[in-house]
Amino acid sequence: MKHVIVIGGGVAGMQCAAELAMQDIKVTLLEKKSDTGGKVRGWHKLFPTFTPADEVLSGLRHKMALTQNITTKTGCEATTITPQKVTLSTGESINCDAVVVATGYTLFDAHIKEEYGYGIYDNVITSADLEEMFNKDDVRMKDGSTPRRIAILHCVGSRDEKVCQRHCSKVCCVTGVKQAIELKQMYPAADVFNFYMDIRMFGPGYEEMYREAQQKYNVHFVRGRISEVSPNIDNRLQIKAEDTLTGRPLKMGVDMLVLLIGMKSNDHNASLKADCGLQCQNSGFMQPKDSFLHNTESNIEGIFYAGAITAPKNVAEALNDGATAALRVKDWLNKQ
Amino acid sequence: MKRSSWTDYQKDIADDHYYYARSCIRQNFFPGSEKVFLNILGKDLGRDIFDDPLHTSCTGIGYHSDVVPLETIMAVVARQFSLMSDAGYENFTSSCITSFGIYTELLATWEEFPETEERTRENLYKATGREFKKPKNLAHTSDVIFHHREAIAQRAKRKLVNVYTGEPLKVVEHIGCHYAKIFPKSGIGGSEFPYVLAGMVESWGGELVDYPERRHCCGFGFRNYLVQANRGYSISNSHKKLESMAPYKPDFIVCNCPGCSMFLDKWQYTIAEMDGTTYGQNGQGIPVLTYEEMAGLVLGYDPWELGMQMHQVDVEPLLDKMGVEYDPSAKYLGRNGKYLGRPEPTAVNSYSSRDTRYFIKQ
Amino acid sequence: MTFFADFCIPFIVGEIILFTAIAIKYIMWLKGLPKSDKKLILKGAFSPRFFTATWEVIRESLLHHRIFKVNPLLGYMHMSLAFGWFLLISVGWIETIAYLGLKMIPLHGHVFFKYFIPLNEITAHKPMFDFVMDFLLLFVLSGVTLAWIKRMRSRAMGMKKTTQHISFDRIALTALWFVFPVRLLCESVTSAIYGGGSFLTGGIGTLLAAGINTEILHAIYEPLWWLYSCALGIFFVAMPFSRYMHIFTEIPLIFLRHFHLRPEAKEKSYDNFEVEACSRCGICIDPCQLQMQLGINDVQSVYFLRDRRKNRLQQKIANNCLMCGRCEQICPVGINLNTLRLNSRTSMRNIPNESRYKYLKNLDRSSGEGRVGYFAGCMTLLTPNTLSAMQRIFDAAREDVWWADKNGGVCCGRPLKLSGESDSAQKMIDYNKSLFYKHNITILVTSCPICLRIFNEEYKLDGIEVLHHSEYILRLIEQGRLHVNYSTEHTFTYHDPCELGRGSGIYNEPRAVIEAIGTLLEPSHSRKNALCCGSSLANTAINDSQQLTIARNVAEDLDNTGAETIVTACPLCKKAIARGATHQVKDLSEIVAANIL
Amino acid sequence: MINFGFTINKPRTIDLNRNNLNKSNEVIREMPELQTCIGCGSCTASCTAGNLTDFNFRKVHTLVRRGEYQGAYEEMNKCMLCGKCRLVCPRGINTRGVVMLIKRKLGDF
Repeated sequence: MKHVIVIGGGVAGMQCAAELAMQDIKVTLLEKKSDTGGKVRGWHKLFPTFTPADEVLSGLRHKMALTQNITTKTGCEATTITPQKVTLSTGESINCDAVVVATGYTLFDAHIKEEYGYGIYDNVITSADLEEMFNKDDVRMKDGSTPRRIAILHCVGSRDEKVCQRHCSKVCCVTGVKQAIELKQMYPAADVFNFYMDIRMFGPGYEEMYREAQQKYNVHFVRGRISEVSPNIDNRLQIKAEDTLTGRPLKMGVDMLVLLIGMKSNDHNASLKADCGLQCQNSGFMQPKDSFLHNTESNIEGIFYAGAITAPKNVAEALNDGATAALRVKDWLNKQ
Repeated sequence: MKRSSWTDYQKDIADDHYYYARSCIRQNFFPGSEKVFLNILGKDLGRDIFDDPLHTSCTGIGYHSDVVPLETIMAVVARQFSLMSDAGYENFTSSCITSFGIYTELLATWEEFPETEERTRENLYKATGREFKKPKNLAHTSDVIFHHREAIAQRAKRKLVNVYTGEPLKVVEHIGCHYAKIFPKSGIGGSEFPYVLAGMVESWGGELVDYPERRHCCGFGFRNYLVQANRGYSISNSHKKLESMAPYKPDFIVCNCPGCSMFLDKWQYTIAEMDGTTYGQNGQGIPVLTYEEMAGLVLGYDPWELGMQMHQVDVEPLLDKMGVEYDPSAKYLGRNGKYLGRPEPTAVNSYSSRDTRYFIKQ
Repeated sequence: MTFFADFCIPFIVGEIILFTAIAIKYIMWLKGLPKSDKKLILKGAFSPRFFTATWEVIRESLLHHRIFKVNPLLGYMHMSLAFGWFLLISVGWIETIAYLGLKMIPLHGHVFFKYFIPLNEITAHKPMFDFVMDFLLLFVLSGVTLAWIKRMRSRAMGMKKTTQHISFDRIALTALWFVFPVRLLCESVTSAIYGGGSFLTGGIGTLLAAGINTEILHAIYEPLWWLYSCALGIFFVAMPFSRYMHIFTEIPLIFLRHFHLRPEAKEKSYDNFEVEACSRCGICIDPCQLQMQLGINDVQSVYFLRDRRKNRLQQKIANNCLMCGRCEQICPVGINLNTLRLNSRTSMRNIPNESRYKYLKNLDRSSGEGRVGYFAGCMTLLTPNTLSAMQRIFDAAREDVWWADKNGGVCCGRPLKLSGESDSAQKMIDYNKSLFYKHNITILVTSCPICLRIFNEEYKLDGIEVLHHSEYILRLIEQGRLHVNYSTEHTFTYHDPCELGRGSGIYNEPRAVIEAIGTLLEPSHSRKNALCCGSSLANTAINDSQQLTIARNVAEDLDNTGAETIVTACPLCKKAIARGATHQVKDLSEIVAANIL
Repeated sequence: MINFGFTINKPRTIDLNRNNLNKSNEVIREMPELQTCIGCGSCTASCTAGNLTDFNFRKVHTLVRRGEYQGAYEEMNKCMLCGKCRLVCPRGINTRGVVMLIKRKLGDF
């Protein structure tokens, strides 16, 4: 029986492991955290259908349990990778026939965009914090009161050369729209403003959701990036932006500011490049063999990619990637 | 607000042996401030500071008004550095924010584009026969005070506290665009949450006001002020800042930059005259202090010795609040008791008219 | 004989209120007429038009000929009520005269004749009258029965929707429903007690006398007459304030109309006659596409007129109308529904003395030179195929053309007029008119029916002949200046634009042009019955998806003809239908240009 | 008051805290589809009046939504209501209705 190591227990890794296992391949799934599920574990509902994130994860877990072929090792990181052997941070090394790297991405650290006051002002939160609040069903200001006006800022840590993040993180626009709708459902009387540079509704049902947010939920969309946040005398946050569609500066007080943080490539990717000979893109995401026919393969035969390790992806794309990588692995193993 | 971010922006500030470069605006409009700075460093703190009569303007005003070309200003700055080396100093400290910005900018330019440094050396040599060494440490004089703020606090005669209520005084600080906006790393606390003045205020017992337009320009804007037709832009900016801070009822404004001190002070008079709006307690204006004056008051200097009679907005209400004893009749007496003349009373400058008699010595 | 009993009081009170109210209304309205209208009345009253008007009153107010044409059952209902009642009154009158001779008898004396004069005496005297009166009563009662059915189940009467009424209407309607059955009862009980009566009252009377104790009959006798009087009294009081005002108002309206009085762009006193002549029959509801396709049930002309009469018209009602004219052409009273709606909008929105559109001054973006001017219209600039087709047609006919607005011109003013801003529209009119005269054109061709309509109706272009491009193209073909290729293989269907068909009466010209090129297949709704494309500029209330729903329905009708090309002659219709059609949609000019020999 | 030869410029900033948004909210409540504007500018590009003047429908209604009413009524009065914008709007906004609504809310009828 062939043995494949899948590094990263997010949705892409889980999907890949499950698919491989069903092909009678022995899989070891390595997860750095204490449990599988990756970033999706922190999400509340997934756009554009408002499917609970748990549903996707439990579906994947169920699929993984269909066979006995998967061994999940949590709490361990891979340090060096070759197609034949993966060395763990514990010093242990595991032999294998192929490796799938599905270590995903890192959320952009909003502290770096200091002008938005994350970590400085109480009611500046990130989209990930908001998901957590949704999960606890407790979206409130720090002092416990109900927000009357909420601003959602797009492209925090995306498309911003000032923080060396030139790429578009792809999912923030639609997340902003989704969260705006959820906030309006929770607080219909609140005003929700989305500050955007471009609205990129690339997926099926996304544009419809955007439109619904505008027409049905009366979410305001202002094209312009917030320049700075400062406290107001009434303890609200004053934000400044340009309403570029009218060509006028705009300011207002808000009770809560949600920063849609982007996807940053893992710092670890640099060591994959340095220590394992894998290729990186300028953005820091890993470089697949090519962008079309071999987009789940690395430049090293026997090492494969799945999910957001190669570029920002949404959950559905990461799942597709996991399945595709599994197929590619099987093909490759058959050829050996 | 969790004000921890300033710790991300720290810089080395020399502890002693400073070469001092004066500021054009400060020495003309707030001469007491520069004098008291030298006194505080030299006498109070016992540090070595050299006030070199040979140094010149950095020509920053001309540079920012597109009158002085880059190469010229590089040569002028190189000459200052050369004078510093001649005097045997390595730590350069400048009184002016714009100068500080210029020095930082040029040092960075020389770093990034070494050929410009070479050309500057050549130019300086051809023009003056001088050579120069770059300073080991560059700091603004406020950085120096910031560095010694705890030492000053130990020697403090007064605190930034309202003696009637016991409450800390509410202070608005303004660091000036050229201090940290060009290179956030060059200023303490960076440009978003600057700490250089805030640190002094907190060490000396005051309370900082964080208001929405805190980072906004004072309105000087060089050619926006220098060309009369553009002064509307200039005053509108000051107006915006004052409108934004007014609801917080600050007791005074402390400025880092001599230009800012001047404009935030004098425009208050102009705004009062133009549309009748006055700020501060009883509409008497918000006093604007330089940080040297603030330090001087804390250390117990006489306000008139600090040159505070030169302000547009009367400082007496602030002095009263701080419990500073002063002689009202000595306000407009200059050195050797010579009468300086007094301004016409206005909304923001009315104490002189309430005031009694003056000793007029010809 | 005194001809008075206590129960007459409700009737007398009602009668007085009715006649006073009507008198006050008519006097006020006539007084409010502008001088020119008063002159028309004087002129008309002494002309043969007086007699034609009288004939129409008989035909329409009594016989309801036009309703008959639309819906025979409904026509019969209206006729039986109106004509039947009229005959009851007049025959009753003759009856009294015949019985008592010519003498002054108060009105209630006529109405309650059978209370005052012992019934058996009348029957003995004039059995013929008894029969006729009973017959007429039966005739009216048949109408009442139909009215009940209509109210319960409008579909049974061939109507999908009937009018939703308001309180005064309901009161009057209920009273009216009571009048004739109660009259029947009164007369039957009278007959039961005193004998007499013909087949109906007499027959029921005999049955009652046989089945019910005489004491009981005596006991209910007076209350029944009270009930009859009350029903009439209540109806009379409610009448001037309810839809039944139309009974009287239609008569002066017919006369005034024959004297050439018409509603105009601004509201005037004459409008009252039109507004109150509406019987709220609800015939206008069914053809309305807003009702048919979108289920909007509160904006149709009947409700518009009702709200306007009650002074509670809201913009959202006034603005929610396609002004397609489908209701106007079917209205049995012939009310100028579109004009009234337009002048209502004008009253609501027009702001006179406004210094708007100053930017029009000294503007001239026209190009070319020629005696024939072509005005594309704003919308045509979004259908450039029409523009280039017209260019080819002009070239083929060797016509020198002055292009008024090829590079963007000034709107014709019709959209502003349609939204009630008629003073602003006048600014467009004045501008374009002076432009036309400045360039010395003699013929003005437009491919936009919206523009065409206002050119014809408001521009008053003396010395300039205004033609729709369908008319112009047909003329070129007929004059032999334009030769087109005919082929039976080409099949077309044609959509009548509202503003061109019902609006300007141009039905045949486009059809003639199409038939010169290929075969024309008519859709199920065409000519006067044609549907509106839904994008009408007149409606600013419905949203895009509602427009699309209407357009799809129209397109389906046209697609169903199986024609390979849907032809229309309006840029707006073209855009709208193309959204829903599976076949290609072309402007008339395009198919002509493609088939020039 | 002294004339110094210059004036204190009114800030161009749209201050949503200070602006009275009542009318703006009324407009959006009556015509929620106006919120779906994505600022493509088709309306302004096709505008008959915009071809002759500086009238910019998109900008004016956006400003109205932000509570900046000054001059909006006068601007909207440049519109000839020809309806081209409604034909080109990719979001299907009833633009003519918007013009009339804004004029009604901000004008005096």
